[in-house]
Amino acid sequence: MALDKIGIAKRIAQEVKDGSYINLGIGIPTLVANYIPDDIEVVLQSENGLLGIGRFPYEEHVDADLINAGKQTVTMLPGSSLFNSSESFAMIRGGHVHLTILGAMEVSENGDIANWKIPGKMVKGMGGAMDLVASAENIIVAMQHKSRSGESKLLKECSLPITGIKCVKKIVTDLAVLEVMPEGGFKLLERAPGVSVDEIKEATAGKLIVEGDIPEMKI
Amino acid sequence: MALDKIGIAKRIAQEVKDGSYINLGIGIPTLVANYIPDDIEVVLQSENGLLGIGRFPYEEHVDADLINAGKQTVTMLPGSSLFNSSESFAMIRGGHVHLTILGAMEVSENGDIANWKIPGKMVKGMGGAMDLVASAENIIVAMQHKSRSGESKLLKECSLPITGIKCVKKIVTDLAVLEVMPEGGFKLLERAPGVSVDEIKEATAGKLIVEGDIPEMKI
Amino acid sequence: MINKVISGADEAVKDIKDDAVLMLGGFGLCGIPENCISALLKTGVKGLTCISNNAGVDDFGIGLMLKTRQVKKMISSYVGENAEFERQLLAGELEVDLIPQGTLAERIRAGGAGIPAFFTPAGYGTEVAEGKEVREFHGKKYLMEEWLQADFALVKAWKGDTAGNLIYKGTARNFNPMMAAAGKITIAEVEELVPAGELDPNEIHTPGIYVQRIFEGKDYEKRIEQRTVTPRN
Amino acid sequence: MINKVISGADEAVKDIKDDAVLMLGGFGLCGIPENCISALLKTGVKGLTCISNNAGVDDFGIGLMLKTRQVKKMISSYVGENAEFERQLLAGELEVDLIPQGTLAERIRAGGAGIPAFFTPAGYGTEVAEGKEVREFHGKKYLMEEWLQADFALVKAWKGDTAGNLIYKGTARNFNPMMAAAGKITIAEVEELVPAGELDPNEIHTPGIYVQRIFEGKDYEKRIEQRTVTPRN
Repeated sequence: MALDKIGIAKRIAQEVKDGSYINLGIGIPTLVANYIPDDIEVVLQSENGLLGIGRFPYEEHVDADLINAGKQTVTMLPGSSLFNSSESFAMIRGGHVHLTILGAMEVSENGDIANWKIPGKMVKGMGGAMDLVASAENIIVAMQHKSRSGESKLLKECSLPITGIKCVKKIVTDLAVLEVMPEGGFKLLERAPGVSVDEIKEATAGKLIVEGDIPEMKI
Repeated sequence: MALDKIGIAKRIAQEVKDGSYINLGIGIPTLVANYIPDDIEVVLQSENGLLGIGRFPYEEHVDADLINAGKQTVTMLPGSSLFNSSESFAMIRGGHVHLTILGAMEVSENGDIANWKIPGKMVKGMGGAMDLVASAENIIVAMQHKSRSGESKLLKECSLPITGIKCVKKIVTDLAVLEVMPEGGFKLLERAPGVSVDEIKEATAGKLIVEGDIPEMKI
Repeated sequence: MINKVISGADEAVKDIKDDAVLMLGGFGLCGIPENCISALLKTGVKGLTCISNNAGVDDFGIGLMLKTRQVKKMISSYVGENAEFERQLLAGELEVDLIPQGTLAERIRAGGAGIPAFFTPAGYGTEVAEGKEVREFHGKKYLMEEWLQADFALVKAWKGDTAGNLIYKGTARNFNPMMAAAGKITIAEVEELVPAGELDPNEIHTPGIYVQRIFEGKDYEKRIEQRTVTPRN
Repeated sequence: MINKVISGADEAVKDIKDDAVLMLGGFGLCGIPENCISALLKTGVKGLTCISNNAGVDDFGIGLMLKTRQVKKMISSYVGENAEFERQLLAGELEVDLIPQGTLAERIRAGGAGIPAFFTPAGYGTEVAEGKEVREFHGKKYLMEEWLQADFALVKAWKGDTAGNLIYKGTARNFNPMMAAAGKITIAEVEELVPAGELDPNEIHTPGIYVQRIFEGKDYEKRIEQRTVTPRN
């Protein structure tokens, strides 16, 4: 059975390494924070100028001057620090943030990502996404395997304007976990529970690499 | 009579405009601070990370963590601020410091300055001088008109390795106040008390421009 | 004497003329110069180019200046929360220059720091790279990006002193410090204005050298875009 | 769990190997990593490249490491207070790369910020420009300068917490924050180490993300180069 958003978030949470600094995009990536095991300590970075994002505040502690990059009110944790936008992206661009998890409209088999613009629709802007994908050493994409209209989002080449090239390392979808190979191609690592390799093949337009038995995800 | 160092500092103090931010080099320039009129308010910048340099501390207030760019212990004033070296030179490079006063070994008639290196002698380094002369909108040089060996320090071209090109706007020496003209040449503005135009001509190797009566400095 | 303190927002913005280039601090509606925006609505100045990470919402922030058609061009990283913005854009009444957020922050920082250009990897290989110089350093490709400066920078701080020193609060810092340095004239509105000497020099975020005008603002609304809370039990 | 706290300077520097590139914070003798320098004297590591604004004096700071011949190359803006330095330089035993102070600060900042190169006017038309690309922007000439990074950055702060956050004091801040960001491994020695949560997040100068190791230093001498005082009466 295909995973729901929470399932995707739970599976990605397994990728998180103890002691790492992480930037989470809006949507499913934000949910990942809820499923990181208790014995793993990570620090979440928000590109508007905060390291150490805590939970949402209690009603009486809501502070308009303390938001995350999604403009949601948040709290700080012991050890948090505040800084300006230039310092924030210095952190990102300088490779100090170890992992970026973000959503995508399309990913190509060489790791290009498209997630900021649909021709013909109002363009809202790339925000910090282009800086993040051009900079992070490890980028994991969280998305549905197919679009709402049923088309594969894992392509040979992106059809939409891209956000960054050759940057995505891993993809977790409702159907599978895949690694983007340096030489190109989506290497199938795991299947969602009850989803067959054939279903994944059918849903993947780009080159899918299947070697040996493909285990089911453990969530 | 030629001015002494204090006389040069006093004359330069007259150039200081109310409300300006100023960087003072080591030596005579540092003395200028003592002769700024009481009704003129300026803020002194120290490139090691301090705006608003105060006087030297009383013995019991000496703080090893509070020094100026000459490594002397100093104090702060109401309104002072502290920052890192990158921010300090951002201030300088960005043109926020209005006036730089510094010493020189040589100045050329097109405004080049040499003050960091003597071939054959140990080279100690340029410190912040190259950033200051490349950036400040107004640069005044404080120096003796001639070297100890009696040679003019106002030249057609610098003989020593230069610190910056076409940057010096004004020169105050023991003998004269001179403006560096945009088209080249030292325009004589004032004579030291009792010093004749001929004495200044004799002491100036570069092109000296003398127009009309040259008044004596008022100190 | 140096006197940077002015009476209020009206005096602060009165010499901002048509077609001026402005920077406005803030991320979303957090840390925006509310008082100066209100004053600009009153002066009716037109043809403004506004450099700001976002464009406000329909009825707050820069959105208010869009409604009154005072903005000719926005330079931003994300402008998604504003229906009037979308209408004007699609009608060709508004120019928009979209810039990756880190590049925007760094171009503004460069403007204040006297660095005319620098290299960044953001946008390489995308349409953002069109017309820009690409160069490889240490095996990675980078774009050359140039500084941004403004005629006026409008920033909002938490505390300020009469020497122009500023301290921001929380994530309301965001773009404000870099903009303070990149404005030819920088106007700071603060929640609390104190005499010089009352702020700890070691805690100052924006040194006073960057600020030409300062005043204590009034009636801060500090609107929240996404009020997210943790329920008690 | 993230554990950045280590026992002291000896543990901090034990994996610094011969020929490593180091950054050392400080301006003159103000804000230098005294404990780490002492520990390096004990390990006897050799062939070091030291990026530091100055080179200490004969019997303090980096000067101590020059005496023991542990330094192969200095990258600095001013090295004038050190007789042993001069002797080694004139004898050809030491390489020196002299860089304008603002360019040095910005190259280090660029190293931490992932900016491989930028343009600065400092040194244009001088021998510093030799071999460097010159480019004109807005009618003024600039040199292209590249980032500086280090295997280890050794910084000194006033207060630090177990998450690696740092607060500096007075002008002891100087080059320390940029170096903290530009080291592959950054070692912070602090006068007072407190649990995470005790420092105000709004007052932190160096966010903990840049610091890999932290310890509370001992026996700070904080030597003064020019003790200048105002006499009473």
